[in-house]
Amino acid sequence: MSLSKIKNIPYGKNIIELKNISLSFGGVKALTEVSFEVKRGEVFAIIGPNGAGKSSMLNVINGFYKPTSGKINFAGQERLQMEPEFAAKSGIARTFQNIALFKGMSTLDNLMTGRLLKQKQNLFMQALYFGPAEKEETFHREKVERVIDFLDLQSIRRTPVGSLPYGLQKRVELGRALAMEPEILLLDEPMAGMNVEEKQDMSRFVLTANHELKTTIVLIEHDMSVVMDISDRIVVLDYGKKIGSGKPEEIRSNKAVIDAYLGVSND
Amino acid sequence: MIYKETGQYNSNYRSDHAIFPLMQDKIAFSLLMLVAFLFVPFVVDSYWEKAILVPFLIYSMAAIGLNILTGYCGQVSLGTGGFMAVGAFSTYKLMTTYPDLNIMIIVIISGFISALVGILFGLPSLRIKGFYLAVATLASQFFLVWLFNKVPWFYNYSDTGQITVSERTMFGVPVTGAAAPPYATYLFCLVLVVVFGFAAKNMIRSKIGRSWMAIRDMDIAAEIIGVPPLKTKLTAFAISSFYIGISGSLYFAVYLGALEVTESFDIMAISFPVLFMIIIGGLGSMLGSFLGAAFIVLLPIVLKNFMVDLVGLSAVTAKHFEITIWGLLMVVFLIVEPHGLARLWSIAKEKLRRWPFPY
Amino acid sequence: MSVELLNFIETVLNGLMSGIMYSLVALGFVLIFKASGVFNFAQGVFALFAALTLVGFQTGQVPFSHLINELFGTKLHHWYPEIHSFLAIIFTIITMIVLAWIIERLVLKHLVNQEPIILFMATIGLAFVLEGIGDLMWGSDVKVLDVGIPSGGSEWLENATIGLAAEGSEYYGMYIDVLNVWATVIAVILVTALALFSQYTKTGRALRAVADDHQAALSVGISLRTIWVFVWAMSGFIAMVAGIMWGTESGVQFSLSLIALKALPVLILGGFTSIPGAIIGGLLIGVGEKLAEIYIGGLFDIGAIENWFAYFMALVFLLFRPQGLFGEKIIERV
Amino acid sequence: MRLKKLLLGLLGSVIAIGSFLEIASADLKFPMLVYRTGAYAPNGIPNADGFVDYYRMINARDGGIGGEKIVFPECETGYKTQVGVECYEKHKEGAMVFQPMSTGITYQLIPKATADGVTIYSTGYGRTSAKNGKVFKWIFNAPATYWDGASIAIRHILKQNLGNIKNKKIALVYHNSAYGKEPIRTLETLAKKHGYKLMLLPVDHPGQEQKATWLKIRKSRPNYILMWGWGVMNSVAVKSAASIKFPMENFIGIWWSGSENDVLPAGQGAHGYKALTFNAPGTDYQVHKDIKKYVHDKGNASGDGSHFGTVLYNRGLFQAMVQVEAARVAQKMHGTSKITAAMYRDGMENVNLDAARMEQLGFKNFSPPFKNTCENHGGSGLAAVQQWDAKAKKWNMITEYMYGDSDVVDKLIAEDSAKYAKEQKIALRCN
Repeated sequence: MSLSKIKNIPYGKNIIELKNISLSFGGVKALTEVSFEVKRGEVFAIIGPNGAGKSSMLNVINGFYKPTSGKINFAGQERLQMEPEFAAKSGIARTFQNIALFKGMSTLDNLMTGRLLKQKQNLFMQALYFGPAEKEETFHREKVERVIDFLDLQSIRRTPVGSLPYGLQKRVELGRALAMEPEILLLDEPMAGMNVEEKQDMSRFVLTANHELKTTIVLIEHDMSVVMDISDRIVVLDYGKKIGSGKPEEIRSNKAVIDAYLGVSND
Repeated sequence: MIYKETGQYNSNYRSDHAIFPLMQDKIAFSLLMLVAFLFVPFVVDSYWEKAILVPFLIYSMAAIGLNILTGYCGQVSLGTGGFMAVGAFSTYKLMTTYPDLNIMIIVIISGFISALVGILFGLPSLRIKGFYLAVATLASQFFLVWLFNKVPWFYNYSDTGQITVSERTMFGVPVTGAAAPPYATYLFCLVLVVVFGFAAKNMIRSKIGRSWMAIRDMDIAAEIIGVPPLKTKLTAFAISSFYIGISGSLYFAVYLGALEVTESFDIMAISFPVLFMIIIGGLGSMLGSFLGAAFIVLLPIVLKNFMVDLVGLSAVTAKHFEITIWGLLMVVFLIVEPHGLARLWSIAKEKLRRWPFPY
Repeated sequence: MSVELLNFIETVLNGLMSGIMYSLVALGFVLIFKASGVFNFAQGVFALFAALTLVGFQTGQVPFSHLINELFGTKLHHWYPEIHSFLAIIFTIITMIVLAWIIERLVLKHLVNQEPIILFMATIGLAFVLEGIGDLMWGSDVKVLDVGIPSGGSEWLENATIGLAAEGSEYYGMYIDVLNVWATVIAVILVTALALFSQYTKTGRALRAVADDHQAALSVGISLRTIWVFVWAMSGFIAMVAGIMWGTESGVQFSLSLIALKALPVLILGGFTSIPGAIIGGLLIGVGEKLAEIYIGGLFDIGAIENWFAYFMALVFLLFRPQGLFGEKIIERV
Repeated sequence: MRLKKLLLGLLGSVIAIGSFLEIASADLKFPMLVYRTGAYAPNGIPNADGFVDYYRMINARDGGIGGEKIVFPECETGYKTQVGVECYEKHKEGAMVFQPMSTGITYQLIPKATADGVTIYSTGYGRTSAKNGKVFKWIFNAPATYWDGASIAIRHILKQNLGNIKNKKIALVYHNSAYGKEPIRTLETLAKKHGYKLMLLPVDHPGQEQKATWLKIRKSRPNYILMWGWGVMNSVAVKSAASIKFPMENFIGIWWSGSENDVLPAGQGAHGYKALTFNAPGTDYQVHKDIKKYVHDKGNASGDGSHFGTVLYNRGLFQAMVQVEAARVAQKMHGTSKITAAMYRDGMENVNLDAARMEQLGFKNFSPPFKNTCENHGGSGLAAVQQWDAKAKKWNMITEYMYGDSDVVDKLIAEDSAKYAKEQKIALRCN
């Protein structure tokens, strides 16, 4: 699968289709027969109460979990599962619910890891450094600096990310994903634990990425107002099952969704 | 404010990413190199050579190797002795099989052979992690030592399993064997350490270095951004073993000249001390590898000379104290600065930047 | 029965016995790792130190006599004639408890929340300190340790089994060292006592709580530091038992501390956190290495393979179960 | 900053002191590489005590050698090669002779000392073929080598079997290192000659766990066991042999496996165990009386004095005596008391310790007479068998001093040293 194939998909057409995905861990069902599709260029949100299987869904999309059954159609190609490395190479980047940054490395280095797949110099050239390897480093450094500027990370460029506050770490993680210049960006609760201002900032970054860079965004978020504001379409999961999908206004009036959120029993 | 960085601007990313971005560091390093290459060779005697400088350089090499694996890639290894033995015995076999091959080439080929062995023993690292891996690497340590002791081919069927180096020259000056002058062995090791030291630093600041660190800090996340775990870990094992192999080769050919595998590559003689070096020096720090090696080579000698020659204790009591103090220092060190000498150095630099002002 | 079969059984039996000796050392590791997450490399030196102390007390040697004599020109040797080994054991236990307390005070307290590797290294430092102090206190001569545990081949077993072989074949009966039988008995008592203790006493429950979750244990008011002193003292006690067993066999000297290296493969096989794992791991390693040494080693005429073979076994095993035999399953989450 | 400078200065000076302190002295310097710590300390301590007491006695009784005081700085190696190198480099300036006390360190120092012109005296250990003075100018290993030892042990067995050991099984339990492997080739050659079967049983350092080895022995029932062990391996082996009820009189150790430390832990079980020796145990010799008078009674005993008269202590006395005697010979040869390292070597090469000389030195019947020559640096090659009496807790000599099988050994030595000479491009001496 080449990146160019994805780039050929017109905006608004399906880029990922998930068909009847089920996933279980030793008898415990995390996902049951979930199907939905993501269109190129949209902001797509997955919502649902805790334990609904949202993060598992993202893990299926980027190949970290292998679904027990079901099919994934990615850019027109049907497959049973994804592989993390393949997903990364095909332009899928993600952030994590519990921040998964490289804590011993500086902000700059963390962002530079986003460029790893695009660096082509071999080991010997890297050891030699002077010449092509240096040129390549500088080229990617420039790319990363743009992300740094975009996310306002200049002042913490050299700080080890382990010592940054939570909100900034979330931002660095987004930066690392953006540095990959992804086609599809999977965001797992990017605004969890943030105050209103930080949430606004984050929303702005997400939307800018979507508008300016035309990145497809798949997002998990608990804050309903944010979700309703920024997403184009929403799918709702509960106990691993899909209980609704559609545009924000449709979801707002969907009875099953309201019941799930308000905890009304169905009998 | 001798050590000030104000007024120094890096106007492009290239100079910003240099090994020594600051002018002061550049000057200090150049001076150090000048002294090391142009002054020390003229004054070095055989005590300084055999007891301090050559072991320091050789252990630095090993420490860089282990630091790549443990400090940068996060895979704790206790198999250093085994991999050094691979380097040493490769050198011996190559020397005796190809008497005309240049010693520098032999040393580097020995490094490559060790790298291959390193890849082989690195394979379990995909499944096994943390302390389990550390203990598992002991398997390679014990197996390799056993192998070199058991299979007579490795020591050319000599009666005892001892291997002895024969004389080899560089530019007409012997660098191995008993007749090698101190300056020659010293320079030979120094050149290798400087060249491969730079190569290591370059790898660390490039793609491969960031891949290693990504695996170290969070292997799952690394996999998801497209770092292939097995390949990256194996590269670390290979490069690390390459360095350790070269150090083993020098350890045999230049430093000891004759050795026996069971004793010279014992886990207590090599594996643990080299691990101490990188921990005391600083995990994941090039400077730390050197500082740690210096510390571990010098400390026993300083303690011994101090207690025996100055205080006048008997050799045995001094040794008992040495062991105790050595252990105490290590514990105190880990309590006070678990990030090692390299961190202390950067704190000192931080202080120097502001000196004479407290803040 | 054929002689081959009898020999095989003999090898397995002896392997089991060696395994028990390894388990005795491994137990100390597991206790500490469970309760404080420290991989205590000093466990071997603990055994040496305990054995040295035991002999020292038993024979009435003056501690630090070499040093004092050297510094002040005195001629101290012993301050009382030999005492009963039981008394000496009691004194040694007290010493080990004090040692645990000192270690907690001076080392562990300051290393809370450090990386596991740093803790591991600190225990190596500790091993050096203890080795040095042990040497300074008691000297580095070899010492004969005799607390009255019998040793030597068991005649009873030999006589009982000599008739089992087929008529006319050359068979001399089965061999087992009585010392190892005693070690087995003691190990069984130890483990039973440990199990009962952790099941039925308050401290025992606290211990299990700490092993399970430090934070949670803290939150219900368990004093972590007391628990640590406790487990370190307990490991000190186990080290003493191991020291007695190994020391009876070989005399007390520096080499005793190297038994730690024999316990490591047991640990990875059994899992760092499991007491039954330490026992069963020890037995497996013991049997495995003896069989390998005698059969594989004999087959290809390659001797002295047992050292690396133990590690190799553990390694192969790990490839299939990365968390060890009884270790908790590692679930990777993001 | 000041503190840092101070520390650096101190550090520099401490290292410097280490390397230059010893050069100035005009006395006779006999550096001692000892190991009173580590895995082999139990063997290293009594031996080192023997050395120190002897040197002290000579200094106190005779005022040194020919008026020159002996200085004998100890350097603790812990039996580690790297530390041995450091010790050698630290003390080689002005040193007369090194006694490495470890086969590993000896191998290590052979080329270095040859290049530096310092004598190495490895008394009954180290590289066997160093006996050939034609090749190894600076190395001495009198009075007997491992290959002598191996053939003497076989000779002893032969004697007990009236000269016929065809199809007997002989096992060699050995320390799995250069030291332990030394006798293998000789024993193999002798096996061809005498028709016995040789069984090789290596034991890894440190040798605490030997169960498999002894199960094998128990199963295959060798008629005799030879042992090349060191440190804890010895006592565990003796104890295990007793446990499996191996007839102890058929268990023979090399001279490094025959000290009190090796048999005492096994208690009564060790009764009857044999070991080779080239020096007698006990305290009934003139030298012991002198040491008692001039050293111990003055409170100057090395260590706690508890090793006085033990096998390894007495060996230390013997080793020190040879080294001192070599200095005397050198002084006489060159007509000066201030001898150099090169003169000392000449002395060592011309040491002639016949029975009369031994008696003069207070070593009457203590060990067999021997002399070094230009060709022969390995002395007489004589050794006797001693046997442990567990009740009396003492070693008894049970045979006369015997020669090894020189037909076999000399040929092997010639082969091995020729190989070394070729490898290292050494021109033969003594022509």
